Amino acid sequence: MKNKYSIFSLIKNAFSYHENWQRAWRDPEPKKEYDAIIIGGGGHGLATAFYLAKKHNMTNIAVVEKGWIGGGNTGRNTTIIRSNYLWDASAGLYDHALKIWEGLSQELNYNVMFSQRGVMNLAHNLQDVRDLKRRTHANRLNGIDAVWLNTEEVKKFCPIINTSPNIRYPVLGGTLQKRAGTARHDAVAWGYARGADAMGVDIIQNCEVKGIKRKENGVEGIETTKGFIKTKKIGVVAAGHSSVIANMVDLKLPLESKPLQALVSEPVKPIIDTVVMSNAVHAYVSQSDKGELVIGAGTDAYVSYTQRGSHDVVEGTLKAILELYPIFSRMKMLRQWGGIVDICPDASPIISKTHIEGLYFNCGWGTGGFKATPGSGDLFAHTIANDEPHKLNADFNINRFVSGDLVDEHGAAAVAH
Amino acid sequence: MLNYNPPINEAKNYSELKISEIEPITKINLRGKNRDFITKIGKELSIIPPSDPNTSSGNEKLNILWLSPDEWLVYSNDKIYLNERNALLEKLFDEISKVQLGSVTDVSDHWVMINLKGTKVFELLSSGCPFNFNNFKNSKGAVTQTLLNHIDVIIHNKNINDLNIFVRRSFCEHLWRWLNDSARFT
Amino acid sequence: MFLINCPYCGERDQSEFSAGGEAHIIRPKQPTELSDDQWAEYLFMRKNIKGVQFERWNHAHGCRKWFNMVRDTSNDKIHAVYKMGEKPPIK
Amino acid sequence: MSKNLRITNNKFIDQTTRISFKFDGKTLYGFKGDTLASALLANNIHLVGRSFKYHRPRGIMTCGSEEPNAIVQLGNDPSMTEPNTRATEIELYEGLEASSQNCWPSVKFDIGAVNNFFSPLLPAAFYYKTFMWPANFWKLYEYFIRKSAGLGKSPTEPDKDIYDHRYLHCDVLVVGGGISGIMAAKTAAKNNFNTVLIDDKNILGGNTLFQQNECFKINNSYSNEWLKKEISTLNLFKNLNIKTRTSLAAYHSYNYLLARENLTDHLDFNEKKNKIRQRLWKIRAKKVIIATGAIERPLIFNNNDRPGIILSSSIKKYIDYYGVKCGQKISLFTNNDSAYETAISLSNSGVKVNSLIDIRDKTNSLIVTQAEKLGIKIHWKSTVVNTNGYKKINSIEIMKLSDDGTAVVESKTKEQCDCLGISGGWTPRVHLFTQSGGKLKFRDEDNVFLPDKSDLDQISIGSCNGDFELDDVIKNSVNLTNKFLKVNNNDYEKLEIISSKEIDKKNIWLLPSDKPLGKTKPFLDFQNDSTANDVKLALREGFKSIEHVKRYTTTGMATDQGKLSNMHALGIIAETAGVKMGELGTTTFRPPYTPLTFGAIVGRNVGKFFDITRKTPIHDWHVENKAEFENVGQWKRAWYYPKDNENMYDAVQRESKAARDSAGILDASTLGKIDIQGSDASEFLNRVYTNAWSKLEIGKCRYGLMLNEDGMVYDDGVTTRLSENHYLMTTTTGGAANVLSKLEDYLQTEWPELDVYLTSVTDHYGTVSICGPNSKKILSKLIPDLDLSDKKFPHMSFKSALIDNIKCRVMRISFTGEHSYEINIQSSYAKSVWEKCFEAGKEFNITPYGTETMHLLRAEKGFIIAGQDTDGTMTPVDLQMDWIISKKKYDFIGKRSLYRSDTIREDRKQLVGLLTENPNEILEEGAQIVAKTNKKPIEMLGHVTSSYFSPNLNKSIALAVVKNGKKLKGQKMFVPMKNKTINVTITDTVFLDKENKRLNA
Repeated sequence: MKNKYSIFSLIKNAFSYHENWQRAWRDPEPKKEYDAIIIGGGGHGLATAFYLAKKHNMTNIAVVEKGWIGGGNTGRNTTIIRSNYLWDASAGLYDHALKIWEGLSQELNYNVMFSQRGVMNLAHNLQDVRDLKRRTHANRLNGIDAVWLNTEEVKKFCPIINTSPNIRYPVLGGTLQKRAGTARHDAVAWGYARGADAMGVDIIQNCEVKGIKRKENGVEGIETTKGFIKTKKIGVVAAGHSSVIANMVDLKLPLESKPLQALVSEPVKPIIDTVVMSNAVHAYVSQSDKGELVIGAGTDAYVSYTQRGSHDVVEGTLKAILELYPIFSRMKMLRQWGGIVDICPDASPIISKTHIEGLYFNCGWGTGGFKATPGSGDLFAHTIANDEPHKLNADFNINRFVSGDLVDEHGAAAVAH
Repeated sequence: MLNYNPPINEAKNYSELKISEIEPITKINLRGKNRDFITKIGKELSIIPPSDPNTSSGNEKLNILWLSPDEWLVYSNDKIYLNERNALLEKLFDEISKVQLGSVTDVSDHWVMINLKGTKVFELLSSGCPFNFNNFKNSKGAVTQTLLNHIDVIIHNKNINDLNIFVRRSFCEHLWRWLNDSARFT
Repeated sequence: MFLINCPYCGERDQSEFSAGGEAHIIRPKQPTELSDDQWAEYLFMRKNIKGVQFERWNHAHGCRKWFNMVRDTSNDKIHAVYKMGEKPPIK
Repeated sequence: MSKNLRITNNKFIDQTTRISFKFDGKTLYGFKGDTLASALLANNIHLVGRSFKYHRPRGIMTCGSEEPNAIVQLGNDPSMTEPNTRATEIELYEGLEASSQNCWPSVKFDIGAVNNFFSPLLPAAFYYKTFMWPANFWKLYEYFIRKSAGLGKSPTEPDKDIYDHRYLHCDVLVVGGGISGIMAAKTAAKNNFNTVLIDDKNILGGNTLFQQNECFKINNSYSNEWLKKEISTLNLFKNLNIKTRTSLAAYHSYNYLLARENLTDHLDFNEKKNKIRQRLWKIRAKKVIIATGAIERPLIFNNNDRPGIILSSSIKKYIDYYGVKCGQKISLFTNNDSAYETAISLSNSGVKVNSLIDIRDKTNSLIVTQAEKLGIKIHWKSTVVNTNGYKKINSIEIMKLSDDGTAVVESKTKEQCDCLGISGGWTPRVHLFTQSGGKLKFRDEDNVFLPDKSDLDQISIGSCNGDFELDDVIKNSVNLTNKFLKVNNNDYEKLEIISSKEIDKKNIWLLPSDKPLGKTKPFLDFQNDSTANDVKLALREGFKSIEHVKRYTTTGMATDQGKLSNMHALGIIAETAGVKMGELGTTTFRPPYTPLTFGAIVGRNVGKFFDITRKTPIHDWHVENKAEFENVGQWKRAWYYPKDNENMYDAVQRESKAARDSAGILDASTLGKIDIQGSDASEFLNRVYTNAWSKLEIGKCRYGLMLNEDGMVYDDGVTTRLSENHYLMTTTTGGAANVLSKLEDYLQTEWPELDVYLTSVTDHYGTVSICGPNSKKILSKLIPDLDLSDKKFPHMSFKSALIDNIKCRVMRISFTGEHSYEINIQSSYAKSVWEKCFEAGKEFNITPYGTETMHLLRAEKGFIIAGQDTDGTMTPVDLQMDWIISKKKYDFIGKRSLYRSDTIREDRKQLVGLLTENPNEILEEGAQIVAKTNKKPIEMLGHVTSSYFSPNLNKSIALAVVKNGKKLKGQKMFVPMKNKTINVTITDTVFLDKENKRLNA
């Protein structure tokens, strides 16, 4: 049993100079065989393992991670959490996640600092207005708390936005989801890891998957840098590297892995207390509890696994930031970095069985996977445990690319006329 | 009579830098692939379209700029009166397009030509153009298509420190303002 | 920012180019003969290689020509560029 | 200024020019050439800030960009204030105002310091373990946490400064103007390379600039004198471009580098005005030589963070360069020879050096002997176990080290001092090298990471390459540079160099103490307050990877990005975990090297240059006639023309009515126009549009829909056959560039066999569209000799014409359902033609209308707008435009996708018309449509795509997409709004003139 974290445990441990804290998770060598193996120790993978153990009693399982847990996109994103998606399927999926977020710190006994500071999406042209209103109406009918704000209301909610009608693309309004917000990204991975480990899940770091051994129509195990590990069920949650794993079994996925960049400023006293996103003037920004402005930039158009992108993308993003927040011009970029995001043509994820028995993929989250972490883990665990999808992820199957029944969150965005 | 409305109609002088929009001149886009096309153009215009990338050819009347392996921009040094231009266009169209050697398109008003003159022209360009002018600078007649302050441009090195920049008309006012803003700091 | 050697114009800054995804995916000559699966394969499925990839680029702000590039997506090193219709210089 | 802290025989700063400045409201004085830090030290001010977590008093610790503590708020004008600036890098100017950060009410008395008292409760990452109860209280906890976070304050008004960009292409870029950089730059320039040398300081020379020590001589001169001569020769080279005050921020692949040049920050307010503040150089270098030097390491021991504890080499620079004594009684603590240089400098300047504490056994290198000769007391094999003094150090406690260095032995001695210089050896600045993708190797003997392999054409020379001694620096820099540039510069071959050689090396990452670790505070990351204890706690809790430890403890994540702390963190991790440092690897160094102003990254691309503005040739007329504009992509389009304080609704109602009742005029110049020529032009159109083109007669126009390969509607427009093999295609305004590029793509890659040439003529033509029952009369006034009869010039046809001798193309096409013409004329005459139309139409009350009215008019006719009524999920069938899909054509773009199992479903969302039960009720675009309102969850069947009040029908009309809509015609539906539900009926999409009578009216 893990010791419970609380203010009391902090006080107790202070007396022993914090020498007696337990390990957050073990560092086991892989067993010969598991009932299931999750490839990828990011937030989604760890959450999958956590829910497999917690809800489906599958505790003889392992998470194998090439590097260190939470080191991929989990630790590289701008931590925005929202569920104001257009289509029913997406709204269902992301709101399922949001509901779990709301109790996650308690569920994990790990403060993931889920901060419901609201997420505002701005409209800058008439088509933006139509699209965002459409989304808000759909959200309302789906029970999601999104509202439309006019320009004055936008200004009131976030006074530092430049809402002057004289800027190049004036703010014409926006939507606000108050339940949305941010969370501490590392804590999510660590909290799930600690929780899964406590239930017996082996988290094996520095263990790279080199191959998948097939057996008739199914799988027999994985070849890794720590040797062969037997299993009948493999859940792949490898984000940008999903295709690399898929190529091991000659499976082609509708994915392209592209660099997505983000940056933070130096820390300053609180200046923006919400999350503001703008698609047309491409910029989104929030301020971390440490005081840094956290700014998300865009993706490059080419495939790359280098975790680096073009400077032009960063320049373009900051240009947009200064257009909307001219007061930030003297702020300084402290750090910039990139992640590799796997993008589906319809900008929706895949949480799906494959034609290979016992092989499941959870991928294609593109630029927005962090927000779904708990929901994605829960639904993927369900899919693996029952060998069939939960109704909330049934639409996110691979076959939709054959039938044409896409969940097109891309197309739902504005196309200029 | 219809009034002619030039997009800029202005010239600005800075220290060692002059920026001006050049009066209406004829611009023709040519496209074609085979040798007959080249020969025919050579015959009609008395200039052979250059086959080397990033170069131009010309005489006292016309210039032909290489744009791509199958595309050239012809422009006149001086104003050519409409009738004359139409005649030239028609002749080229008949000799090239009609006989399926390629295409001939009037782009006189598609492009606006801005002339930059002075020792500081390349410094000015360097504030918004990723192109490496180190060699271009010294090669008379050199041509490049690139981005200037995020706007597509064709740049023709007409003479030492004497450049013609072609920009699409709808962008030209923006570019003009940017050039003049840049000139303040050059 | 890559420095890309356009096979027509020479070395130029990446900002003059646009990327066009995996190369040598030929549009089926007889789409109607294909099953939904086969058509989806053409339309959406990609190798998305980590390593040496053949891909399409367009010198969008220069000569506007499409060409192919051999690039290692694991380190962004460009190994070769070649014109459309030419055979890749590297296997 | 405390006189006794300044020495006067100093030649680097101008002690004749006194400068006044303010710190925390108090007026102080310094000299021209001072940094804020050196001026503060000269005023005996050490305490300048408070730490992030415990609010411990902190002082100036370094003299450069690695400064973790002396971080101040510069200026207090709400638009010009700058948070988190390093006092060690701010050049003093008249009137400078700076203040301490992260303290309240003042840096001397800071309430937040109570955190230090509670520090036992605040170990690394304590926040993950608490604040979870009660569950909904996190919001409150967070409120207080946020209040205490952050350092300085953001400006609250827009910046008034200007920033700029420059591109620079060179053969050789040398980064760093110290001794090796200078030699390399000279070598490159001498061999005709187009060379650029940049340095972040205001003067070249690096640390050698003020190195005046018997132990370091070149050709019998002090090394600084020799270097000065070298520097004076640099201006002989026209091909050498030297940029000082220029800091290399980022080194990207393909030798693309970003450097920030500071142009005005050192000037006083009057001189700054109207000048570029910072310029970002975007450098593309063929070859890069990195000569960025090394950073001195601190030592990690209990209470090593007090004000007055300064890096030894910085104390040396303050005395030798700025002429400032960091104290009157200085002790030095070291594990290497370089502190001895400081001791000698101090001694030579008459500053008392209490003693030198060296963790090594007695050593007798040249410089040590020199220091001993000066009578400086040395405690060999000893360590400092504690320091005292709250706002400034006042004493240190020293103990002997055990033989293995893991413990302290014998008795403790206390020594009074007002400054402690610390030196833990040197860390090569490999940041740029790793940013560029270079791989590092580890050198065990002195625990440094060095540049190893790189894919780029670059080298590192000097101390950033691990050469720390003068003779090695010179010899190796010269050799490496010659080899790298493939030249043979023998200028430096015969130099006689005297250089003290370090004999003994010893390093202890975490120095032992007489107290248990838990009772001590050995700081690693001074700004973020992370200690060695925190790192060890992280390891105990199972955080193994260096990245985990970094994130868990926040070590290295402060504004100095771990320049001082990273190596020690790695060392302690390696030691504790029992792994070799070389195997542990480092965290990734991310750009920028030092924080980079947003303004500099953006340059002049702000305000009016934020994005391109495209204008039509008729734009000025719209402005003169008070049009409101709509942004459509980068275009400015006239949106509506309010008359006498009309609002948009009224203006649009008036415009719409006028267009149908008599005549309207629209600027349609923004539509994309592509000239298509070639013998396969018709075949080409067959392949790109859904309908058939081969049989289109010359002189006729046809509407076409273009799909994506996924079968979804992509663009639409009218194409005209000008002659046998010559077409003019129009596209939507926003789609123009993408359509052309997509078509070129197909031509070049899929269909190279087609003889077709495309040329954009969008900007060549201005397009004036006149519509309404009187449009014909107006056109006939304009072009009297053109036969406008329906027979000669029917709907969907085109004519070449002359207006006042200027050639134009007139298309009789209609997007409003009215009798309508589009005149295409070369742009320079478009405004004139517009004015002529206006003139000719006056008698018919011709009314200019904008995009909003255009949208209304076409909606009355049920015409779609790609992008508004389609969203990338609509097929032509969904749009009820089955008629436009040629059944005969074998293939066209997107055809196959129309026959997939989902796209052939009959109950897809389909475009329909909607009428509200109350004809005055206007639906909101984007509103959802449902069939039942009682069942939860409510199933949404579709949404309203276009909605207007039609003045011509005198009722509200809307277009919508509805699931299975085709079959639901006549059915009642509901549009649930926030406060009400609107009853609607599904109708046909055409609301007005279903028989198209008006086209020929």
